[in-house]
Amino acid sequence: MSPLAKLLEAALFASARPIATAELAALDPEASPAAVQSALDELREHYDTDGHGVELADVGGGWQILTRAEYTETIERAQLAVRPARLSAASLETLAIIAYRQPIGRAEIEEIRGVNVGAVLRSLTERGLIEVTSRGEGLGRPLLYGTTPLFLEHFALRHLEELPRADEFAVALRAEPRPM
Amino acid sequence: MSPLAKLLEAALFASARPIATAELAALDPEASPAAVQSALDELREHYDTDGHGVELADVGGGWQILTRAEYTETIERAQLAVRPARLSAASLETLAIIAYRQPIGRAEIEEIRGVNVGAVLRSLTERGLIEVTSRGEGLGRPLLYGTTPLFLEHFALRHLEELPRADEFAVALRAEPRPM
Amino acid sequence: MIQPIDPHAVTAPFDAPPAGFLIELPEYAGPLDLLLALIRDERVDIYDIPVARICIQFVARIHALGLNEAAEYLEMAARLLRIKVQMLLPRSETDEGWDDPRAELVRRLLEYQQIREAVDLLERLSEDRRNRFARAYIQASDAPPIAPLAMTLAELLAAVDRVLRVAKEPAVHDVIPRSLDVDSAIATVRAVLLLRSHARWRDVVRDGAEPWEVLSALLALLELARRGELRIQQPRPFAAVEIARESTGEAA
Repeated sequence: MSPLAKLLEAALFASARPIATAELAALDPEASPAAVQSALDELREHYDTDGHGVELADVGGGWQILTRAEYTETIERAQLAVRPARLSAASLETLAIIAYRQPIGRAEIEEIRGVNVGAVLRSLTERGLIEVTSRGEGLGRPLLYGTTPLFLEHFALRHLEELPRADEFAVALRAEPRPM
Repeated sequence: MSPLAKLLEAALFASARPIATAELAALDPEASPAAVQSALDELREHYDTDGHGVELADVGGGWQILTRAEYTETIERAQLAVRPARLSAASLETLAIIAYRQPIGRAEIEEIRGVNVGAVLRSLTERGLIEVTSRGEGLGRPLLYGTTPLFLEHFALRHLEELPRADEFAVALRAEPRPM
Repeated sequence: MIQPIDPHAVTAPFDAPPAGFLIELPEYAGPLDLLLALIRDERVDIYDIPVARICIQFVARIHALGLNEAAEYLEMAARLLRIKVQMLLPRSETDEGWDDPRAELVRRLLEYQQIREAVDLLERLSEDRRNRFARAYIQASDAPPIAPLAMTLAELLAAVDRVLRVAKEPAVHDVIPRSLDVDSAIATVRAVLLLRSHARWRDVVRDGAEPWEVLSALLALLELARRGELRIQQPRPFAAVEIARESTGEAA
């Protein structure tokens, strides 16, 4: 491929968004619009005729390199099989609060986290990591949440006491006050 | 390119992170490990000899397509992508100690560095470069830190064994002409 | 702690950083790094360090850098002085059992030097990787099915730490005085009520608002209620606060 086509390939690959032709032209001030266009054509043709798994596509006003549609489904299916989902930071934090403070009601969790946790509680319940274990005293007898046996199983813990104590962990990670 | 190489290219293109060889193999359950390896070789050779703006890198126990270094300046100047911030000297030093002495506790790191490392450990943990891997024996059962797969990615290492042995450094030190 | 040096004996050229700050010097990664630099600059043998000379240089350097508050550097200065004192103690020339008081320091310096070599290597590797970009564009895909869950204990513990830090931060950090801004909050509430006749607390206070923002909004609501521009009501205890535009009381 020509040097300009190689540069365009690298730029498209590194960019998080589609790039318009004018922006691609700005990469090399010495290249004429016609040269940029022909480098793009060269890149597209190279992908098409040389048998690549990707193609150059016009995505809403800009160019991007996309994996060919015939491979996307295979890739997604295989990725799911070997690359399991991860919990979001919000879910992990809520789960952490429940693990260390159970039984605990939604209002108390929201007080600690400062945000609404309704959706997170629902998804953690659906995942089978938490469950309603009892009801609290007081107004409206709030539902109290606790972790499930599946939670323990996930971390290969026999019982909750095997979790490191929250305070020692926090102390270990927190910068100590300087001794002066 | 062979159909398997095209499929691998499509999968590698779609991912921002390295993909483990086992994951790549899962894309085509009928392909033997040798076939996957030779398809990877084919892809790498194609990028190298056919003049591409990207290359295939062997990183962190997996494979990843990266742009070639020669285009980085240009791409960054055009504001199409930004290089990540450099790690601070304190972070690098702490990482080096953990990489060579893992699993290692905070007290031992501070002994070697001669400074408090609480804040650095927290920031490295948050960046996902280190993690608590176990707990030590002895008083308070200290948390022990080790490097993560992201550490390998960050330094484009295949595995930890790729780092030279610590005593090789010591030899280098003693081999220096003594100034007196 | 031991305070072997009067920090006011020599006037520091810069203002010393306030005590209690984490000091990270761009010049040196710590006292050992500074010491190694001195040993290189002074061209002395690491196995036969002239302690008095190096100690004086060390103290001069930390004063010059305005490091008088850095406990770790002062501790190293104290250690050097102690070694010098030990070396001055009388001993017989034939004393076979004499341990060089510098031995432990030399061991630590060598170990540290080894780490510095590793740092140089990691720096090169990281620079090399930084200069190559990974794929950044994420292709849209149709609703991906639910995958099995990956979650490590380390992740859970990191979450605990985040929670504790956020929950406890106000208690351990100095309060930054920040005056309330009721006028802006009044403007926000009016803007919301201009668009709709009913609003909720969440509409006038953003998620994650700072305490001063919450207080400003609260005072703004009370003030506007007093002026008759709106009504505030809570149908049940703990229910969301409802804010309603008072049509009769349109203020200028």
